[in-house]
Amino acid sequence: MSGAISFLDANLAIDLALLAMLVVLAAAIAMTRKLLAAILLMGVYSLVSAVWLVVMDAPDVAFTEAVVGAGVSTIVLLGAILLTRAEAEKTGWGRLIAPALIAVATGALLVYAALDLPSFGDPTSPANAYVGRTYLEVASRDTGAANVVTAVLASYRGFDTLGETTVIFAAGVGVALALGFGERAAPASRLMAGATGDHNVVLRVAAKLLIPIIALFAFYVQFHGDLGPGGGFQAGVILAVAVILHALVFGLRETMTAVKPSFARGVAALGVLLYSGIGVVCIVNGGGFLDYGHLFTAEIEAQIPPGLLGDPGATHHWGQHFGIFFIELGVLFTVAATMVTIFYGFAGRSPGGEAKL
Amino acid sequence: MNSGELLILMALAIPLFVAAAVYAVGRMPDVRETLTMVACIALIVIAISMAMRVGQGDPPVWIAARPLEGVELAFRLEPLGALFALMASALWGVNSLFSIGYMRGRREANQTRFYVCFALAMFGAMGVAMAGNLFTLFVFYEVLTFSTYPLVTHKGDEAARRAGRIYLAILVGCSVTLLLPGIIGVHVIAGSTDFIPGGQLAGKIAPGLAGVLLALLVFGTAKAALMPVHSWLPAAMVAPAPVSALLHAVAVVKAGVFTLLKVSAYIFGPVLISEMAVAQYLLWIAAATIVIASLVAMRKDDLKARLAWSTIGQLAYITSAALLPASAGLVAGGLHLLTHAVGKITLFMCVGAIYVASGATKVSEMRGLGRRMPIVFGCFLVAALSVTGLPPFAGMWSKFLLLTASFGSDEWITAAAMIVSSLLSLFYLAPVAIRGLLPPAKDAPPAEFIRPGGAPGLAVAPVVITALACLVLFFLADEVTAFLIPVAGGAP
Amino acid sequence: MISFETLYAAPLELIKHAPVLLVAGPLMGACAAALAPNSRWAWMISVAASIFAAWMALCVAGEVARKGVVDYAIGGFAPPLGIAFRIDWLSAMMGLLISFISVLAALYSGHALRAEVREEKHGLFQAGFLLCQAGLLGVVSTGDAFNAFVFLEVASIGTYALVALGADRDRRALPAAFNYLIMGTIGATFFVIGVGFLYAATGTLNMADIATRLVTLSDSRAVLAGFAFIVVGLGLKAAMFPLHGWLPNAYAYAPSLIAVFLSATATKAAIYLLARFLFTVFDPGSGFAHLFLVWVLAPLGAIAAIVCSLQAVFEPELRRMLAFSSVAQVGYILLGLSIASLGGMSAGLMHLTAHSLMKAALFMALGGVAILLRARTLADFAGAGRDAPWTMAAFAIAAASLMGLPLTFGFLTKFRLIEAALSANQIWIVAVIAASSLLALIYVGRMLEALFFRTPAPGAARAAEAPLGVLVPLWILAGVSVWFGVDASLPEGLANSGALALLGARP
Amino acid sequence: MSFLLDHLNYVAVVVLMMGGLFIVFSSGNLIKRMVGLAIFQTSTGLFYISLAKVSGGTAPIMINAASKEGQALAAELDLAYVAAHGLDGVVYSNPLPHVLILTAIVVGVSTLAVGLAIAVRLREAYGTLEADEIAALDRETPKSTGAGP
Repeated sequence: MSGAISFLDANLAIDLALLAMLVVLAAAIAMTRKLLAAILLMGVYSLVSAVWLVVMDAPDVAFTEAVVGAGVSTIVLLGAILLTRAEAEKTGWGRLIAPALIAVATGALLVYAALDLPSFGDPTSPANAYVGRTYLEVASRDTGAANVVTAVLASYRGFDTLGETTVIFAAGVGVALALGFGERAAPASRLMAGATGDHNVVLRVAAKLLIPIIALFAFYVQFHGDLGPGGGFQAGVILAVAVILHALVFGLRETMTAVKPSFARGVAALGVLLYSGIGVVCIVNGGGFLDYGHLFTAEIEAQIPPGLLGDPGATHHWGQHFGIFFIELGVLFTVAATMVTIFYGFAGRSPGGEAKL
Repeated sequence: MNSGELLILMALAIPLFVAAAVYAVGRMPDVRETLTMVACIALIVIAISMAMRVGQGDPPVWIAARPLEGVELAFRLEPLGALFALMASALWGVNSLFSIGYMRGRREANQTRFYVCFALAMFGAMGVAMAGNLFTLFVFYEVLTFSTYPLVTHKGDEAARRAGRIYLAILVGCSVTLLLPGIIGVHVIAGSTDFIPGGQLAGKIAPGLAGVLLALLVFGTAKAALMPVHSWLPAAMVAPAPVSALLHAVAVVKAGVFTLLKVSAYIFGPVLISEMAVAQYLLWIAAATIVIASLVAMRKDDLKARLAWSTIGQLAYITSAALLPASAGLVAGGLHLLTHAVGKITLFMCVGAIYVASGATKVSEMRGLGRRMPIVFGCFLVAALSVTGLPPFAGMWSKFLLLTASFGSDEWITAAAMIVSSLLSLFYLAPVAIRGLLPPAKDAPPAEFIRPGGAPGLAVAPVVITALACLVLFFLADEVTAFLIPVAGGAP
Repeated sequence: MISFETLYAAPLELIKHAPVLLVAGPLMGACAAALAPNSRWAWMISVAASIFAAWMALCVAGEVARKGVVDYAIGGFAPPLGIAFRIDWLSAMMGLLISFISVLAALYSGHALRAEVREEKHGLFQAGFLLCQAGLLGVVSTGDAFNAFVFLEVASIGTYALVALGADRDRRALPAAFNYLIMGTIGATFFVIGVGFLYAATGTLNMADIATRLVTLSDSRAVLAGFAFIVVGLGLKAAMFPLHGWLPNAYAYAPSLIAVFLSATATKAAIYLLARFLFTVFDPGSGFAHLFLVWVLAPLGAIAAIVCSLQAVFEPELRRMLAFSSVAQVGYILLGLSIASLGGMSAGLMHLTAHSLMKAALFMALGGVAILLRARTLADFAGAGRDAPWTMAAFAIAAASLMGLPLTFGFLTKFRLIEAALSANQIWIVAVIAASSLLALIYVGRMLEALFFRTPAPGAARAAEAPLGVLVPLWILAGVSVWFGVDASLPEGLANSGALALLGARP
Repeated sequence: MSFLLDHLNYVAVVVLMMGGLFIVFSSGNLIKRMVGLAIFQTSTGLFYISLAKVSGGTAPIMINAASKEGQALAAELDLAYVAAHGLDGVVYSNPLPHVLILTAIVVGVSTLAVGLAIAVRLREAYGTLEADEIAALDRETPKSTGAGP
């Protein structure tokens, strides 16, 4: 057990400390009746868990949790509570008993079962020894991607990711159906007025500089995905953040003329179409659905210059390379466009907007 | 498709076709009713030819469909079924004739719906009569129930709807909660529900379990109106007279007791029945029903209600016949099925005729009416005597056979109950006619007729026909019994 | 046993990839519908995609008829590394059912949307509908536990919003949709937790693979927890009593198209997945799974069949009545499964089919007339039978099937259920079914009496015959209920092979 | 002692999950319910990630696996070696749960967005986000009249 002990000194301490922080945060959220506080604490919760995820060797997840939890979720939540009562009604103690019982009972079962799991960090546990290990062995050989997570995400379990992209798209559809397409947005919705003074030159200039950089970063994250952490999803969110920032500073109307809601919806749909289209192309070229190995017919494969991705010596998997490239692109489209659509929906419905109509 | 299958198909198709056609030509009453009559005659002809083939020992058989693996929608004629089919179709004819007179005489509303449902009911009745297994029988049993619901609620007022609710609740309720499980039980134990002489279950089941199944089937068949599942029948009295005739004579209750006879003869078989203690208990319940029903009938002043209770009693006769340990009971029951039907339909059509003419419904209002409409009251007397079981009328034979059967199997209680109730029925049926024929009381002259012309001819003619039938059947009883003998087959 | 030769008209290439195209078709259709220029196009796309899916489902069934089990490794990676579809008779049957209902729902949508949803939203509405369809088809086809979760969510996320759209007619749709979302998400998350424990215990996500590795460690606590959470999670999605609280309002206030589609397919897919885990991943013969079947599933099914029928009896609003009866009918299906004999499961699956057909028809008929009179309660519908004879006749047929009257499919499935219970010597189940049939008789009787034997209050809005666009799919549904009521060999064959697949699949 | 430590991580994560679940069930405010739901889902993710941790491991990003050496290495692997040192001497954590949770997070945020969208509509229709008040308003609307406001 010496290995575990030495490990305990270093990481486990940090690990447990972070978890303790999370517990405290959760408790705080449960206690507070101020919705704004709850939302902000929620963002903090995401950030802390992101840090914890890094400690757990899951940079991709950490990255995602950060952009989603601290970014998108918070924005959407804020959009939802604009001009509502900031206080939640007090719930009497009597009302807490049943939920507490449910939670305790469920938790007890979980703990009871969890104590039966192999000890934390055990490399020989079934979870770590079987399929997961195999991925580590074969992923880079099969796909040529250094980031095994990306390889599994986009290739081995690419179908899950298609589903995931579809879910995002579905969410966009859902929000657009429920809230409309932001057609009720005001010229300069109160949403921004709150965030900035209306004609804050410094901010505008800063934004003008910032937005391209953010977009650039998004594309870096996008194309760096198969080498390091990152990928279509994170990139998509960041790109959307650029648009949202634009809206915050220059007003929703202006943004909507630049990025039309209909355009956003179309791109979202196109993303999913691109993804599944790749799958169909693989079928047409004689493979299975999403079987990137058959993305290109042999003759096309032959025409690709060996040095295309630098490192001429390396044996290449063009199919896998481009397959992953294209589907990540599809994810980018859908995620970015959907996030924008969702933002339009909420911002357009924000009472500030209505007031001006 | 051989001729036998064709016959069965026709027997089912004709009522259906009539229902559709009548619905289509509902606008033209004359066409509508001519159609019905023609169909009746056609159906009678078919029933006769089926009966003849049964008599010749080559009964029509048709396996129409196989809804589930090992479950068939099958038809197979045998003496009881042939008799029931013949009786039902014949009485349908008479009753339709009467309906024309009655409905027109009363200017009833929704006459088209009436005729459509009537035809559908016949479809159900024919299916029940020809069913080759319990499954099929159940299917058409339910068709019969639901097609008669609109007839019972014909008036459409709240009272009628309440009656309809009781009607459905009891009939369908029992059939779904008791009869269906019972049938499926038979299917599971015997592997089939086909009616076979000597009994499907014979030798496949312990008497104890068989007793449970028997109870399920007997009480599940609420149409047989064995107490305590009888209360729907008095409730259904709100319906117009032709419907009552249908319920009491042509199809509904007869389908009930018919089911019991079939179950006794072809599912359990006389041998098994005679071994079951439960059959004994049920016999006692039937005896109780006979007596109680007659006593209640005595005290009813509303004529239709009185007849209804008398029906409950008479049905219990047939139920007893089905449960008697002697297979002779089956023959007697079959005969009683016929004779009581003829007698009862006469009585109800008389009531209808009296009502159309004078609007009188209570026995106490009828004194002296007979002087104005002697024929109707005469027929009433005839039918009353036949139902009571006096010569020279058909009812006498069936009662005689029933009594001999119960004596023969030492069922003294049943026998006693039958005798008592016969006496009682003499007191609650015959006097109605006699009082009617007496000179009107000086102090209370009978109310003026609401229909000066008296009952319309179309309402009287059928009464005469069936009354004559009561007489004729007295002389044909031997042929009928002879025809029915095979039913008791497979018995020692 | 069932011959699908005719389907081999399809080009072989298509048949080979039918399993995945079955899902990809509606999915891409959804994108196309979202891009559609106007309502009419969206509708045509929706119909086309549904028909394509149904065609693919037939091809898959044909393949299963030929091979027994169809495996399709997606991305060319064999499981457990890759995700694979594994389609046996049960999956094929569910695929056929869902896609068939989808086609009819799509046909119906043309009219329903025009009446109930704002024009500019039709494209997205159809997209949501197709996404739900794709998700459900994915759930019944996939052989990968986590992939099943993803498809459950694909099917759900969109429908939450679609239910909320009922708010244009009755704002109560909004709380209903929100509640539906909370409960649905908790269910899905429980399912994920359960899958997590199974993964921790076995190290794989492929169901068949999990099954083989579970054989050795069936008594581990982790597996037990996994079992419990999967059951509760799917129970929530399947509206298994007492986890059904979200269903009645969601079905009652959603746009009629959604009520039609969800009531016929969504809970059914969850039940399918539940059965899949109960019988093919876990070992129903072994310890806790068996105990669960006998002491939890059966009693809950029985309680649902009784209690929810009672609720339906005392419910004034017609659509809520139907919703409660749905929960009760789920109880029947679970009872059938809990018998765990070939007969019982086959009966349960048959009843599942029957219930989909009848409920779809019932909601469709109500939608057809209620569109015009904004009717909800029995009183509002009084006399509709006279004003809209054709629509209501179909309603009556489906209602008869719900009551289990002879010559309808519902009667035969009830027959088989009782038969299975008797053969398994479980008399109490017979009693339960009998009792709840009696209740069904009462509440359906109330409906029919109001529709056909009552006259509308003077001055009340009168129903009018539903347009052809509604009558055609409606009568197809009613007709199938009658056809299967006279000759159920097709559904019974499917159900039998489905039950065999469940019982025979374990290593 | 060490047994407890070995599982403390799981226990803590379970506590987090149940915290989320508790918030969902206990709070009458719809926004807070959504927050609770989000916490519940996130924590479920943390549970998966805990499963994937390997003592002394690092993120599953191959050290120049694309290069010749990496390829060769990957080609001539034998499991015993890997069990001891992991791939090319480095111990990696298990990538599979990471992938699953990436998906789960996305699903979570989608749910959040739709849920909040419905909540916004609720606020517009009922003027409140408190479950009790909404229920009360519904009780007022007579059941017979179908259409809402």
